Amino acid sequence: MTATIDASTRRVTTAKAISEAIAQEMRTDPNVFVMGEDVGPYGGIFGSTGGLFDEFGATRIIDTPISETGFIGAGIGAAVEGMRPVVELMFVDFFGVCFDQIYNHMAKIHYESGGNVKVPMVLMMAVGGGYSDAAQHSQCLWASFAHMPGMKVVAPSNPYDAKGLMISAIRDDNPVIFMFHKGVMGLPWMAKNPRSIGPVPEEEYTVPIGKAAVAHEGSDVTVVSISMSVQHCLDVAEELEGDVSVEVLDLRSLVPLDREAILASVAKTGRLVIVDEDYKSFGMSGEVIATIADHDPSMLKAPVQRVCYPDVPVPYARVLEYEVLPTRDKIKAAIAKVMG
Amino acid sequence: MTATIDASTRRVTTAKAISEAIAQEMRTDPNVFVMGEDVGPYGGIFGSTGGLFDEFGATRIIDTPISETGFIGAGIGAAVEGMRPVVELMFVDFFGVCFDQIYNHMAKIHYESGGNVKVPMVLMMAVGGGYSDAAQHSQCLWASFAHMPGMKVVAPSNPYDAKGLMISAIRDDNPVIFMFHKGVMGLPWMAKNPRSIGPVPEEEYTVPIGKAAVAHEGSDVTVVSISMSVQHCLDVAEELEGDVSVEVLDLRSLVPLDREAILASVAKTGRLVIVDEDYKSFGMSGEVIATIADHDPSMLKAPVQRVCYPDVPVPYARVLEYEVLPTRDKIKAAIAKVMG
Amino acid sequence: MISDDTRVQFYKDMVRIRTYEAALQRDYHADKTPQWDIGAGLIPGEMHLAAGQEPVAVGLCANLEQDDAITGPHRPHHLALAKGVDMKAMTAEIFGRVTGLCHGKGGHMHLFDPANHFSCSGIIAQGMPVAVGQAFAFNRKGTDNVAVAVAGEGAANQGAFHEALNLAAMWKLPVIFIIEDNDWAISVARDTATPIKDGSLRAAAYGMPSARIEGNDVEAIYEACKIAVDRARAGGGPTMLEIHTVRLWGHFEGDAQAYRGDELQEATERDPIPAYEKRLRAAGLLDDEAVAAIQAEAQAEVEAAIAFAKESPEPKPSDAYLHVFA
Amino acid sequence: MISDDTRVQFYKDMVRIRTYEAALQRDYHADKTPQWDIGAGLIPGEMHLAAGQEPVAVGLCANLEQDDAITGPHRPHHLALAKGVDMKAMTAEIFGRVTGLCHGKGGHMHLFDPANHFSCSGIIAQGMPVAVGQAFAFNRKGTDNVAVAVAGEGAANQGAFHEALNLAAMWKLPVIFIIEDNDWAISVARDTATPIKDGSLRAAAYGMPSARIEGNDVEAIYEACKIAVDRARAGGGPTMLEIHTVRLWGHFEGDAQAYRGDELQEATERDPIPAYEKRLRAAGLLDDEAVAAIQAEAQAEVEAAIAFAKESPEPKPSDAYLHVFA
Ligand SMILES: Cc1ncc(C[n+]2csc(CCOP(=O)(O)OP(=O)(O)O)c2C)c(N)n1
Ligand SMILES: Cc1ncc(C[n+]2csc(CCOP(=O)(O)OP(=O)(O)O)c2C)c(N)n1
Ligand SMILES: [Mg+2]
Ligand SMILES: [Mg+2]
Repeated sequence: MTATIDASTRRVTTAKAISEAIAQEMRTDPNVFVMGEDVGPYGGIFGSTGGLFDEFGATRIIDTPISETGFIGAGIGAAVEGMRPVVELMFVDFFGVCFDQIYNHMAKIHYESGGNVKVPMVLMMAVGGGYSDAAQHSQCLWASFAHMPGMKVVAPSNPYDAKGLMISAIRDDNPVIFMFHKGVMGLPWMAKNPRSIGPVPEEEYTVPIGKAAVAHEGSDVTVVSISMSVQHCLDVAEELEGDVSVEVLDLRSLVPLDREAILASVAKTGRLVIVDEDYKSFGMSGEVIATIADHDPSMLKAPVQRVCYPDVPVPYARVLEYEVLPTRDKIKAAIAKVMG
Repeated sequence: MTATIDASTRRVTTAKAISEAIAQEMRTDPNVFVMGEDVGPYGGIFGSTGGLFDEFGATRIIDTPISETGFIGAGIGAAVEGMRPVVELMFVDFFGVCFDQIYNHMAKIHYESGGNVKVPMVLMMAVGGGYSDAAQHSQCLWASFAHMPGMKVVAPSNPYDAKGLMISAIRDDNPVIFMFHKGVMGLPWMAKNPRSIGPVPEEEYTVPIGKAAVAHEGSDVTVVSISMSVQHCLDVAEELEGDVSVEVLDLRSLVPLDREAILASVAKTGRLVIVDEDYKSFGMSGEVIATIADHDPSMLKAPVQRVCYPDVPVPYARVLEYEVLPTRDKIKAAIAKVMG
Repeated sequence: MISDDTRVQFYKDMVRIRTYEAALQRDYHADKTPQWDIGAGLIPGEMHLAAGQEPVAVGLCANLEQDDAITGPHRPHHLALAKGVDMKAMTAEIFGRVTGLCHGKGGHMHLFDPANHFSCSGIIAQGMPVAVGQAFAFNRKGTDNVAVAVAGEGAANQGAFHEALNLAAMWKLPVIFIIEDNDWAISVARDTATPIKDGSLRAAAYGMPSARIEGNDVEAIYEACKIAVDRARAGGGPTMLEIHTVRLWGHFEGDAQAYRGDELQEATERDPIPAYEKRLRAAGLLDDEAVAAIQAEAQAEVEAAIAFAKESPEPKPSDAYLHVFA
Repeated sequence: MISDDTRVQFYKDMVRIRTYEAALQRDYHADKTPQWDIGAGLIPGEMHLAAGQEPVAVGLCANLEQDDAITGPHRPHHLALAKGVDMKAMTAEIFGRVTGLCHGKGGHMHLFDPANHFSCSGIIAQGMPVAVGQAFAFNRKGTDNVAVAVAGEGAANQGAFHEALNLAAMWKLPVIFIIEDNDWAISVARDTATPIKDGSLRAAAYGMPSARIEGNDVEAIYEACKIAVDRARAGGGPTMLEIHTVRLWGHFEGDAQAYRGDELQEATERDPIPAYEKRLRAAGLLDDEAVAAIQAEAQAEVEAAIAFAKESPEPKPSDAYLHVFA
């Protein structure tokens, strides 16, 4: 169930790709419904549910009170009884008010029940910064979810993947955390990389959860990234073409983590840069590095470069925020460094 | 303000060491108080506040309703106004009901305020498994805290460190997460390693937060660990003496992480085993490995061995739980493997 | 009017539960010697028994059908048994056996029985939103099933309580919220945790009908639950009931309960089973012989379940890696 | 009886806030052209303005002293200004300048002014427990200061609300909980988020005195707050006030508010400032000249603050690494 893209494929935003995926699944499966804050007439603060209310109405597109523990828990209860909820947590940054439902219930019930209970649920949420939304509205935090067993953790970097991964997520019998970076949504009111609008087939198709994509082939250095930062990595890879041959690996999901793809690429290049908008320490970059070190540290010809969010809260002023965000310049510098 | 230990030093449990540290600070600083569930007459479910209620009474040793967001938030408010709360979250596993207060408030206020507001607060909590308390009461989760900037994360492995680190934590002007493994507390009603009872000077002394301890010197392999698992590592190191020379590095805190100590030990041994009762992926082990890879991957003569909690929720049955816990046998096997 | 048969059945059901809890208590402590060790023995880990709270489970569940749901708290056995969870499978779970409800993975705080729509959780109050979601599913599927969330009076001070009640009321879902007020949350007395004496007042915050039921009387509980369940089934929305009951034993096994003082003696006198037995004897529904037969039957069933558990194999160690994902 | 001077002062304070919000609105949008971009311009990021809610801030803060505390929500400017936070430092913060309250690190949702015990947070309802802790500290230190938690009616459906109110009531702390009911939580109408019409009923769940104040009238709000603050200062414990106010503008700047329909027009008619002005004119306390002078004074102060902000230097990039730890 893959789809082909050609010159005639229409180009849409990631937001549209996501809402279309949900709509298509809702048409075929009456058990799918959407719940969250401002997902109804507003269409989701970041557009993830645009148009759904008009088509499906208030019984299936449900605006909730500001009660994340309440409605995420309700999503779990509905899933346990056979429905397939798509629940939105408005910003990942709010997970602290409801994380118990997420990791102690949503993610563990299947295991605790010895496999007897399934929780087929998608929990989607906006992540990321870069527009001065400061310390409580700009984080990525995917490692905080990926560290806890029992949930898949997906974060697309482009519209095509977003649609295919969302369809896979809804059809998955497991809980799936679906993180969309605000910067990849293609919102009309936010600066964006042109890559946030791209070709998306109209038909339903899936992108498998757990398979990384070689987003740009190369042989000198492997740049591993996910979500929005992949777009920066691709810009850099294209810019450096002919100079340094950069392989960009878009992980697409942290759980499952495609360790084979990481090993295969680093086996080829021997050099590793990791670009991660989540906090640096105890996160994605360490796990990617450990994947190599567990296997064979001598694969690495040079020290690894980590272009990650340093271990500081997100500052407000633009000049401060861009000092700590992973940017193209920093990626370029890291590649230069790892190339020696 | 260190203390010396000699043959005459009395031996106490870690629980006693912690409650003594709190009592001594409370005697000298009227701003210190304790708040949490069952910290009063009960003395803390794991004994961390034993005897305090009798000495300080209900105005300073405060039993709370089961409202973790409420009372941790209250701790923050009191800290902001100049008090020095010691707040107990009964089990780390419950952090999902109150994590927002912890990482979005306690840990960030100092930064968000541009350094103008301090939150001198200790948040202590029990961690760890091994006694069939199953998926929601047995986790360590230190990496979940260490991944978020703005709080120190401490986890002692023995009574001496526990007292000195608790005194440091209370005097620290930053929020400190103080994690005591149930297994190190020396509780009369739980199986324990004899290392959970040890010499503790009666006077006040500090152990600096952020300095790892070489708990056992060696030259063949570095075993990095923290908390309860350090006790297992020491048992193994002693058992292997004369055979393999094992250096056991007790990190004592994940934030700050003593990267120099890790590098120094691996520089010496060239071989690394990490023992971690927290979940393996996106956690402590990856960060320790990354510390090497950032610096010089060629320091490692062999693939790293990670003896971590695999990415599965904690199962109940003893035979299942011990299959996944880091045990002495697994540590020995990992050392054997890394020795080649 | 509750029929005589039903009354006797209530008694039987309560005796069955008590017999179960007593047997678990016995076996829990049996092999933790010489030094009492929480992790040792055939039943390791924490153990929260519900002796004294049988009237809640029995009075409630007499109104429920198999496809109605319950989310229970950390103290779940009375509810599980009354809801129809198979005693053998449940006991095997508590003994950590592969024949257990969850093949030994869940343990006593995590009993999942999808056939009976029963589940429980060790995190305070967090089952309450889940029940709201089950009711939501029943509503959307057009069944007349109801979902019941059971939590302690301590749990009612947790944020999840507030969110769950508000959602259920806003969406008029078929949920019944049962608060078991046993006066204690571990060592914290009810009245030191909230200033209100009648927790059912909280339902007014959501425009929800409610009542506080005093007396720990299975019949009164049954009647109150009947009103609530009927209302929910008829589409009338949620109800909250705070039921004053009693915790006869420690919070968990091993709890010395020094904090209880005289109240412990007073609590013992509020044991609901002898009281109900007395009433039924007075009504001519029970006599020595009947009581002995009921107790014997309960004991036999319980011992058979325990025997089943003990004879069942342990899981294979490698099973630990299964079921992380479906 | 509120003195004439005080009434005029209320008017001045409200005009000052409105002038501030209007100027921020103007400057926020000024340089987001040609394509409107939330992250662009001199004031980037989300911007939640409080036009319409001035009576709450002014009526409340007229009862507070410098050492009383407020924890505010994501929509904080009216409260900050009324509490005495320096307008220049606050504006510089919103413009991300090093002279800002937080040296550019906090931004408009994270204004920290320890001298005035003012703070706010972008996470719904999470400031409420913090205020309880501030009140706890005041109580333990033996001062008669009070702490005020301000949150929206949407926030009152969050678990933290429940926990904070219960704690404050149980411990009889000097806290005032102010719920600003502006009928909306972004696009979610109040009455679709909770079934109760009068949110002050929720205080009964904690045995706490409460009231709902209709009319968005600064004097009524002042009087109600006075009772609450006096009670708290005198050791009488917490109070909860739900104040019906109005959100004149979008939830945040850029919000097209399509979801509001006719209600938006109706809301505009409930603007409290013209209404109060009319009353003071009728009472002979204001005339055209006085109004003009008040507006001019406010405008001058606001423009001076904005000028200060614009002239202030940006932080050094490397400042981003400071202040993670004390
Ligand atoms: C969120 C959370 N906080 C604390 C605990 C620890 N804990 C387990 S049971 C309990 C007391 C519960 O009291 P109550 O709700 O009255 O139920 P009871 O034990 O009396 O049946 C506590 C505090 C927990 N499991 N979850
Ligand atoms: C825990 C949490 N959930 C959701 C949000 C997103 N959010 C920000 S403001 C808002 C609406 C708040 O409504 P209300 O409390 O009524 O305040 P108002 O905006 O009307 O002043 C929401 C949902 C948040 N900041 N925090
Ligand atoms: Mg109780
Ligand atoms: Mg509002």
